[in-house]
Amino acid sequence: MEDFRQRIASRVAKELKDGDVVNLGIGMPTMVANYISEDIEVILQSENGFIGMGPIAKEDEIDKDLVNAGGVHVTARKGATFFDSATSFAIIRGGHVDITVLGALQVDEKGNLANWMIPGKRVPGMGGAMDLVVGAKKVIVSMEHTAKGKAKILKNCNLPLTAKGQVNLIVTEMGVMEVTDKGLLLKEIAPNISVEDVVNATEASLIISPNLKVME
Amino acid sequence: MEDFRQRIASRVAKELKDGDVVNLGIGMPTMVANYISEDIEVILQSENGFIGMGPIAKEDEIDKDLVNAGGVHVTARKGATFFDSATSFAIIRGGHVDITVLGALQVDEKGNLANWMIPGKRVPGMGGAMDLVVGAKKVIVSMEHTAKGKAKILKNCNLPLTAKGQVNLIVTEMGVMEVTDKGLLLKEIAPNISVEDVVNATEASLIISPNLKVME
Amino acid sequence: MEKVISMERVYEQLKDGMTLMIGGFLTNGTPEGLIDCLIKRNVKDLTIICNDTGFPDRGIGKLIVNKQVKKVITSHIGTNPETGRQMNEGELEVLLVPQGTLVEQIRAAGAGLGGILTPTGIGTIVEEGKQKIEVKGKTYLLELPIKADIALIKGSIVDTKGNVWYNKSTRNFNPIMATAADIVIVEAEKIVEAGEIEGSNVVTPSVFVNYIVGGEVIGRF
Amino acid sequence: MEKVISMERVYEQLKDGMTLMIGGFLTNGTPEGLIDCLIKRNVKDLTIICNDTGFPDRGIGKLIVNKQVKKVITSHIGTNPETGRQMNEGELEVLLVPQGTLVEQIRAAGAGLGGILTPTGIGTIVEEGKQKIEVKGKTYLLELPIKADIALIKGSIVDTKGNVWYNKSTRNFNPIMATAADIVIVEAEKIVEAGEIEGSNVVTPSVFVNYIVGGEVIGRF
Repeated sequence: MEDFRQRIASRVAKELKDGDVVNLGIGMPTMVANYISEDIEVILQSENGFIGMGPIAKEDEIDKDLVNAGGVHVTARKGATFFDSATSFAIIRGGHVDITVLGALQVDEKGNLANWMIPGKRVPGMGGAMDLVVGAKKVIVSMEHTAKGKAKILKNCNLPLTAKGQVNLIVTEMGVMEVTDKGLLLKEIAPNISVEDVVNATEASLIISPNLKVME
Repeated sequence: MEDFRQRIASRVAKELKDGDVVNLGIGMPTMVANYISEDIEVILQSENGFIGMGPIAKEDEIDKDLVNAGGVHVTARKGATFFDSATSFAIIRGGHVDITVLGALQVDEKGNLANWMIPGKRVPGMGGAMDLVVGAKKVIVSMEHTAKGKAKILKNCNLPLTAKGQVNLIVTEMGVMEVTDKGLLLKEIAPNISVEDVVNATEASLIISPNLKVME
Repeated sequence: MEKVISMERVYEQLKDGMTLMIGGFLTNGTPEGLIDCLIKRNVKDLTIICNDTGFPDRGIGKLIVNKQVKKVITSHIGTNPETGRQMNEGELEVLLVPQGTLVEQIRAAGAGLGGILTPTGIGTIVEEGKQKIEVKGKTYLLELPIKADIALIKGSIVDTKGNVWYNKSTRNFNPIMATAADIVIVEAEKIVEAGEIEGSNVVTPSVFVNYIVGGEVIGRF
Repeated sequence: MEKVISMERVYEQLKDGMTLMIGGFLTNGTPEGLIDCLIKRNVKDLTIICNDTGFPDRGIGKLIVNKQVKKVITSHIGTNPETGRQMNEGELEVLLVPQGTLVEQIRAAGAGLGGILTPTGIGTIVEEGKQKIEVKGKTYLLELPIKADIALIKGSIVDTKGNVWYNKSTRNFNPIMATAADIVIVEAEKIVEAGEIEGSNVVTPSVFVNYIVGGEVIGRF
């Protein structure tokens, strides 16, 4: 399980380029920060109101006035800046965030995303997710391929949507799928599993890339 | 002439209360600042982006980074603050300015104001006037009663409007008129002139207040 | 025009049924002293506008647990299970709003705008009952202003005129809420003389602030 | 990701027919060095978005006098008679916009909004051709976003990452314009190392800024 998460996070990190402004969602997406190449500088945006987020604060680094969007005490890199929530979402919705990485309850082959509520069960709210998904230039869903054996990558999401047609890339422990006009394109596959394994774990139709690579 | 302007400015100043946030337009309205009672604190807002404006800077007080909305070097009072134009107009349009004082080309008995262009002749632009007039809680027009003998207080403005029905009070060298549902109410009259003088210099109908006072 | 007041003076202004905005993000930048005042006063049937409902024992969560809230307009309730429980059992009305939309709605009220058009929420249940407007071939939701009777704000440094400076991530919703309420009360961590905060560094200009509590005053209540 | 560039690099990016936003208010906070670069490059048919057209010999006025401008979107032209003359003689298109509307339109573009509803201009010629929307019994104009190819900004202190601090009234339109263009170039009065401006005092965060000129660089062109 932990190994799955590391594989996903390290693969997502490869999508980031020097100078990118990136928002990492709570949970697994946060782990992506641990795998960013030291050769590039990525600017982490936290939607509660700052850019230039550093690693989680150690006990002696805790600043009571500095938390990330998950309420966790973090550090700030040199040149970090703070702003109000209106500016934070101007950055997000205005297209100034290059990549947002989020988890999902469901994604479908049209790039629809559901990650904010299960009616009658769990309704945490959308927080900043709806704005992030609409506003970021590239939306990456990072999640485990299935939930308790049930497919999460569907023909059509049946949970309430977070946004329609905004997802660009799905990274799971089984592979990397791009949302295209024609459907989901399986571009990379994890080592030691077969295309059939991925297809069986996916409700959506998958187009298998002629250049299918092994996921690193 | 100068005496007219002083009388108008000093009368307008009496409308200001302790704690009021006030925007004074370019020209004669600016003179109002010279007549504010020392017993009260009035906060002057300058729409180019600050509150707490002080008097015009003397030669040795000039700060190249500090001008008012007329581009004139001014001073700042203790506790003055600076902000961008979006915040400045959030303050203005959002109803956070208590009083705005402006000049006019024409005003009419419905409280319509024209002060930003004479088609084919002079088109300076509206600057911040349209927002100020719509947003301020109280709009005071301060101007000479007539222009070269022609009435400026009309039944209906015929120049392009700055705003419709937003003027609350008109102060001229001849008197003080309040815009009411029933029309213009002449509340005060300058010393040594008659009601007839005011009526003759005004195209709009005037309701003469039963409590007509002498303008101080 | 003395703006620095005691908690007793705040206490007197609170009434049942009021609409309050309360700043903070998962309690970071939340005015806990003012929330304690609300709890002590035990005002009921409040409508609260806030980013999130905090935790059961911290921030706005305390008001929920104490059953003082009738309705909450917020973007996230996941950190406070009591909010979800009261919602599911019909004790509390919860209106969930995307965070970026919520802050723009508050800003619109403060800035005298009639609303804003946002692409956020299109194609989701957020669009239900709202006017859609097309601009240059793209569809937007018309979102309306949200204002409050009182905004309760937390400031790191506040001068006696009411100018506010916020440290780091405590800023969040505070400066925007400070523009959109009839009465704005700031809980100051530190109160300084007017002019001690450099004018170009002030975030919330004094014109938005009616009252200041805190500094030495905190704890005297 | 070196953002500090020479004026030569700015020079190369300028093209005829571009839409530019230029900061400043009656030349206070206007990037004069960048305007001189535009004049030296002599790019033509520009559309300029700005608060005002400055003076004939200062600020944006120099571009007008030099006949480089095809259209100007602005709130005030009264301080530059040449703008009025060119407008009256049909040489220059002038779109006059209320100042508060103009800055909100720019902000809307930068913030990804499809537009904003303002009461300003209702009942005047400003409303001509615009959609009116009624909200809670009050009528508003729908004003659409305005964006640019390049924004030219003036900053008092800029760090090497592109964080900007503005001194006093030089701020005006600069921070808003910095959000609403494909390329944002800041003319810095002083360039400092990243981290030298306290993070809570930065007005324009580095993410909005593509290039920085000035500091020592000024005058080397």
